[in-house]
Amino acid sequence: DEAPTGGRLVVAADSEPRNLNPAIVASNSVFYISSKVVEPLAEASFDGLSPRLATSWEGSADGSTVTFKLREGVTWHDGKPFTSADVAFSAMEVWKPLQNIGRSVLANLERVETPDESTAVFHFSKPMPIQLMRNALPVVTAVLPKHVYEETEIAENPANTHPIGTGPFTFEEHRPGEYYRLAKNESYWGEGEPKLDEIIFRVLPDRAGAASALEAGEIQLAAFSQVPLVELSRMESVPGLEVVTKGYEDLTYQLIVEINHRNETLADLKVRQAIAHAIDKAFVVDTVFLGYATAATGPVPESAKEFYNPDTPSYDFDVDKANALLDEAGYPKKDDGTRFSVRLLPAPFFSETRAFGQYLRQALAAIGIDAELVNNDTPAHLNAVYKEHDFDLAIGAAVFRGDPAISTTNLVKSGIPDGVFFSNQGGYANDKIDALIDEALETVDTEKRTKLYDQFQVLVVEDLPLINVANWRFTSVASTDVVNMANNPRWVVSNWADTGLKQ
Amino acid sequence: MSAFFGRFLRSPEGMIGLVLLIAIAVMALAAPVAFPGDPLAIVARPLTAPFTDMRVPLGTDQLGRDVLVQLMYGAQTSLVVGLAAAFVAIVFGALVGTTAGFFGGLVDEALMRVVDAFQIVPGFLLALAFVSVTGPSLAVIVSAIALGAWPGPARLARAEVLSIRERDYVAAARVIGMHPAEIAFREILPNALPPVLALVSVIVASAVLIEAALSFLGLGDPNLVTWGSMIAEGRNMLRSAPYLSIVPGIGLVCVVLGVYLFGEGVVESLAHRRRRG
Amino acid sequence: MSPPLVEVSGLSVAFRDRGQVNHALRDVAIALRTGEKLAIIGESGSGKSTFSLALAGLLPREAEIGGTIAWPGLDHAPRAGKEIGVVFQDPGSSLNPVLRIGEQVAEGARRHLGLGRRAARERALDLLTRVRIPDPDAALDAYPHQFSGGQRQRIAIAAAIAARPALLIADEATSALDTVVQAEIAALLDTLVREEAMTLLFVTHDIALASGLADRIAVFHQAQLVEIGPTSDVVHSPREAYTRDLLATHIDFASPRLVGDVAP
Amino acid sequence: MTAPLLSVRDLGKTYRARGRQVVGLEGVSFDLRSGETLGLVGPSGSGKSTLAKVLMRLTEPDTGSIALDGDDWLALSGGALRTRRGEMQMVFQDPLAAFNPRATIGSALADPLRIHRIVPKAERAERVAHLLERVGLPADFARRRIHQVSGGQRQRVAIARALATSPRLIVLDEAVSALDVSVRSRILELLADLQAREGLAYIFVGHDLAVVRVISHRVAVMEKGRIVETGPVTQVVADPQSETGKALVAATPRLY
Amino acid sequence: MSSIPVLLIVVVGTFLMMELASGDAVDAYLVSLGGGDAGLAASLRESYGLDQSTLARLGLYLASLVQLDLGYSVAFNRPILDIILERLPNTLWLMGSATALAFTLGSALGIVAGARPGSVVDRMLSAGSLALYAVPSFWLGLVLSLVFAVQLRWFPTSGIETIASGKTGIDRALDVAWHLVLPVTALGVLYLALFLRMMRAGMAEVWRQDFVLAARAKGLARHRIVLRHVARNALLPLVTVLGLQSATMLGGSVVIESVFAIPGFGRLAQEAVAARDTPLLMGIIVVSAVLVILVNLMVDMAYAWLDPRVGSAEASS
Ligand SMILES: Nc1ncnc2c1ncn2[C@@H]1O[C@H](COP(=O)(O)OP(=O)(O)OP(=O)(O)O)[C@@H](O)[C@H]1O
Ligand SMILES: Nc1ncnc2c1ncn2[C@@H]1O[C@H](COP(=O)(O)OP(=O)(O)OP(=O)(O)O)[C@@H](O)[C@H]1O
Ligand SMILES: [Mg+2]
Ligand SMILES: [Mg+2]
Ligand code: NI
Repeated sequence: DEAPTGGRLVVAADSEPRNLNPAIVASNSVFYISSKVVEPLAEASFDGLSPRLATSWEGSADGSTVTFKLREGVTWHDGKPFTSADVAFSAMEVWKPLQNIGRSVLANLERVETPDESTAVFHFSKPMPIQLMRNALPVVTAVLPKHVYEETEIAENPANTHPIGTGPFTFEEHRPGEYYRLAKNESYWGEGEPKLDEIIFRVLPDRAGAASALEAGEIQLAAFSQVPLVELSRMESVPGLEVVTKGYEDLTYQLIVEINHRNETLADLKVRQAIAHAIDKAFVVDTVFLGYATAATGPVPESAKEFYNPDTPSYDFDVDKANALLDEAGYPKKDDGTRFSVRLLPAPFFSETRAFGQYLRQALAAIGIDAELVNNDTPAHLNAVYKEHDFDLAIGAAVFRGDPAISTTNLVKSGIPDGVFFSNQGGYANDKIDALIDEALETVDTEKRTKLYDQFQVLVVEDLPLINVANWRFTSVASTDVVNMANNPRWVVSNWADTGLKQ
Repeated sequence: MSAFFGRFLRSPEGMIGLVLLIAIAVMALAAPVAFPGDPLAIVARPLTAPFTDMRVPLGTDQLGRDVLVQLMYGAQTSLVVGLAAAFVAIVFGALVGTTAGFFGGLVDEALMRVVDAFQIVPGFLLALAFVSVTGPSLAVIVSAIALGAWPGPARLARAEVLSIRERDYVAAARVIGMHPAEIAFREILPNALPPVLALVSVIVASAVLIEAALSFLGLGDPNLVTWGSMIAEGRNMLRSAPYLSIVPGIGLVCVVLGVYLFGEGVVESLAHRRRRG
Repeated sequence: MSPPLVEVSGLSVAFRDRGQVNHALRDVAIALRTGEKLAIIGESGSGKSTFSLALAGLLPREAEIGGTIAWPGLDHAPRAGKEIGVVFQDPGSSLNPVLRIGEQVAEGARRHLGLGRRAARERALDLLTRVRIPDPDAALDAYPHQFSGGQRQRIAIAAAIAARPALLIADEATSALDTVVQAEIAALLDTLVREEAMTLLFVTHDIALASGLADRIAVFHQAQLVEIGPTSDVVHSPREAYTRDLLATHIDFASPRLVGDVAP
Repeated sequence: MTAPLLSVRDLGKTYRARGRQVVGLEGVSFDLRSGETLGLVGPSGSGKSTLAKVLMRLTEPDTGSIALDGDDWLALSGGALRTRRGEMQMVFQDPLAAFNPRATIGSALADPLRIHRIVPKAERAERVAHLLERVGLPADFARRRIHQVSGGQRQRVAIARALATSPRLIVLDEAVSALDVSVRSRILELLADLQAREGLAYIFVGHDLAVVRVISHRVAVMEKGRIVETGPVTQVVADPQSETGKALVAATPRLY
Repeated sequence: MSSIPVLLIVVVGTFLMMELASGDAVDAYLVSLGGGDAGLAASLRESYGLDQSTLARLGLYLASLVQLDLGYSVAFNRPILDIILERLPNTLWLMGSATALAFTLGSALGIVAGARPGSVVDRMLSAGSLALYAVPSFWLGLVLSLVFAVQLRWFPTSGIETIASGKTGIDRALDVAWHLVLPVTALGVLYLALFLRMMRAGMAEVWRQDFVLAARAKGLARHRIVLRHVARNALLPLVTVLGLQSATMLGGSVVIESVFAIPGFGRLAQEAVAARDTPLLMGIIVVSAVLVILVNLMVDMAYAWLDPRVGSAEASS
């Protein structure tokens, strides 16, 4: 639809990343703000990818190169023209060496050739599956202006906190603790875009604050479930506000139970199976997520249609079976009704992970496992789980980033050095799974590659290196005045060029 | 002694405080009897409003946990934390204060600088940082609160010791050749402590509030029910389910009020005795 | 003969403390003649202060008062400060520590004589000079702690007589001072009373001090007035056994010594 | 002539408070014989209490020497001092303040007996009763606390405590100043009586020269930390030599 | 000046406490990146000097502190002094207004209550103040915001001023004031009650003193006795407490800032702890300690001005 032009959109932001450079920090909280300023080569759409700075991409049959055709007539916010040199620079100097995700996805990137100003050819030392490349585009490829970053200490460049891009909005100011202000880019390449004059990201770190501010009309949008789920049904009925669940299709979060396999008890598959049987996923979906989630069947969420394999073993909610499994495994109930104790560390990132921690403690109690909750703040949690391995069970939130190779496989793969967050730090090692993962990483043929991941899913669910409990997506609460909301699967972290505001 | 009780029983503040405290203590003690099992158990439909389902008279929270049960167990946490923190703060503070007062000189100087240091750093900030870095558990929270509360008793104990040291009866003890240690423990300490003990109520009350504030900021012990964390969780649903934060809030007010009133009654009844000689 | 300034009859004062009644005064009758100096003596707790406070109308609210206090010498009921000035025992605490001397001396005058700022200051200066405070000009802006005990008592006296009261009550005004200073203050009171034609009620436990100052002496014992009469009568031919006891236990330079002239 | 019991030479003491210096004592010297009473008079702040405290080793002098029975009293310290403290005792002005409010009179009187091992534990109660009897109090006072008895009785208890160690010298700092006249004369009689029977020496501090005259053999007049005049008390009263002495004599009220 | 050793104790103590923490600034930073590999962590640690020993880092910190350099924040990627100076005014406004409100209103009501001890007014004020004294400030903040901001919409729900309003001068001042009403009330009420109770108790104490009897004996008007003699003296302990409470109040503002999303000092402290930004937290604690010292200095001056006995050369005999 065509949106009206003009207006200031005020949205809630719950964090203030210290580095707003999406080429270095590929995370949703950074994208949320900087995706309007710095554009990637392509963005996700409901039917595949929609071109942004690249107009097309083509992989060679052997997977050794990927060729990008770039958009012409694009200028940076400082007026300089955008060329293939910028892409080459971004890829070689930023994405590959510096970016948290690019470091692994583009590990085999050797060089980028720029035969002309609008062509960039990526050369890989090992075959690069085009499927992976495509899936990585929205996340990995925010392009930086070479002339700004060249010959500087990239990580310390002032443009990291005051980004300069080609996007529909220019970055104007950041008042720490208060707001970010973006203004319309008058010379944006998109015709008739952007619609809005201004976007203000108002810092509201507390979830309760966003709901009040929405109701008081102080802001028009709260994304990323900043309005607590329990408030949604009421917000729905507030005139002028609506609850929007669309626009997060490619931003699925996975609720997982991470398991420390160094613990002999938990290393026993029967015990893990018992735990899986003890969890009432339907209850979790209904109560912890109030229905805004789906029960997980395996390491790949249902929403990832390209990869999802529904035919995995299932662990129905069955307390008797769980108890039987534990008896079988040789952990009979003691006089006090417990079998053994574990330390349970829920990640502090989301209220849902904590709430699930409370639930899991109880679910485990029902089968005689005495779980002691340990609440840490974020650094302490990460340190305990991923560095010190000082946990038995942990509750984590993993992001599915469009392709299992991007981050999902890290959760089960062996040989990852200590201290890498959101990776397998439970000491799990399974040669079969490792081999599958390695093979898929270099399988260029899309169909074959997808098959490999089908197998991967079955193996993971069978052996339970971790337990996938639920997949959830965020919700937005917005003023009904916001036009063209949620029109792509990564809407909140897209460029909002066509978003408008009814006056 | 009995005169003291007589006066206390006639002091309206003291009696209201006592009744409040007894009510809350009964609540806390009855919790495990009335509701054995896990207070955080999920027992009913989430967000049942109060007085709608008589099995959960005060309703349930977003996970379907009984608010009444949480309220009762939360009273335990509040009282335990309040009393324990006050105990630690007063014992430690009195120890440091009397040491400084007795020894004087360099020891006094050094200890008082430490007391100063703790007094100029906002206690809550200190507690917040301490709990964050060491991880919230009951012991940590109690120590964190005590960490901010001990300088008060320390200062008072020192001042009392210094003032009593100058009293004639201490001079009289020296004159009869009493050993300094005996002077310290028999003549000075027993007379220096009562004013310090009068701080108990203030410290208990503020410890209860600090614990609640820490829990409110997400720094409570997750294995325990605390009123602060109930309020914090309820805060997210302030409009849909205001009772979730209002009920524990009232609990807090009652405990703190009870402690203050009780303390006031005691102090007043004691003060009378001192005035009348 | 002029009518008495004040006529107290049947005065009883009791304090009730949770059921227990404590009689501070029982049925006291005293008439004060205009211009006379009456001393009240008695031991601690005999009711001397209670009597003074009753006269000045300063008894606490919880005091139960019986009897009458009539003021035939005045055409209206007296007010504390205006017709009655009071000096208290402890010079250390009867002055407000945080207010300047000038203000404290003048405030009674400002209220009762309707003086303005300047006039009140003049009056204070005059008063301080009369009670012989050294450098009275500087003293106006000084604070109580900057003076010795004797000087503070002089200042308190200045403040008490600021509104030219008809009656000055000095409740143990000299007891907290050493003998030398005590003698000076007693002399000062004597002079002032004579100059201003005031009536003086002088409360003390020292019968010798009373005898040197007063025209008449009243003896209080256990809340009762046991004897009242001209000084020489009370001192030389006491009627009551209690008064005789008082005189017998009194010590002065004429008292027999308890030890020999030299140590054994 | 027997050697003096107490010999004080050239005592000096300066207080330093908040940067200011206040003279407490300056060049104070005197002798005191057994069984003798030295009266100490002077205006407020003249150093009487300071002298008393220095003698009792409650505060240390800056200069000078004190000899008790010929021994260097200031050289004693620690246990040695505590042991010999029994020989010199003190009675304070305010008896209420001079007793631990928590202790019973009995235990306060038993303390010196215990500390100086004067009688075996079993006989202590009896000895306490005897002490009370010597100051004219009934034995059952031992059970009371100090605030439960009257002012004059309190001072008697204080004297009893001072007597417990059978001292040779008692320093009385304004010991009768706060008492009612009738009570005061009885306490003075008690003191004189004890002296006559047991040969005690007193240093009697007071601001009322008339009272000092009654109980003392000799008197020292103090002013600004110095002794400005000493002599037999009758002589000083009759014919004071110093300005302070004259002022004191003149200011002492007489019965007219 | 004894504040230097005190500050040293504060600095070293805080530093050592932060050493107890699990995880460091780089860990915290990596989370904000959404993860990263071990090599990245190591290189970041090296560049921030976090690979050195505790003692070495403490030494370096103290050395820079002596040059009034508070260091560089890993979490914010900015000089710490800048960050602090940016946040400090908000907290000062919050605390300052709350203190001013609590002190003036509290002592005024305390005078009203203490003017006639035991009267109906006194009993009502005492009971009311006690109730307020028992209310947790964060809870009060929630209730106030629910009623007055969300329901009635009289005041904004959060923030220190209308965002990006472009207001300047008096308009901006009014805007800030309007935003501060609820947080200041929430923070100040407790202290208001405290000051009220102290004032009342102090007056009850002063009423018993001789000089009040002397003032009554002078026949002064009641209001003069109450204000000039009784209240004036009862004010003194309040002033002392004002200094002592400044630290407590600074701590209390942490929670209030969290309730009302005010970007102040307290919130910064929370962020610093969460980010394991030791130098930043130290900066905050040092600055708040200095602040408290300054407040106490001012309070001492005020006290000396109110109480002539303090610091005067001539003392009583
Ligand atoms: N406000 C009061 N409440 C209760 N009892 C009181 C009060 N004021 C005085 N009394 C009692 O009244 C009696 C007489 O006291 P008052 O002060 O008149 O004695 P006094 O002769 O002045 O004694 P002193 O020489 O000690 O000043 C005493 O028993 C005293 O305890
Ligand atoms: N602890 C102290 N610190 C500082 N100065 C002191 C101290 N004790 C006494 N002084 C000062 O030493 C001087 C002598 O005091 P002292 O108490 O010995 O006098 P006094 O003769 O006993 O007086 P009074 O008759 O009032 O009891 C006074 O000026 C007093 O202010
Ligand atoms: Mg009296
Ligand atoms: Mg003295
Ligand atoms: Ni009693």
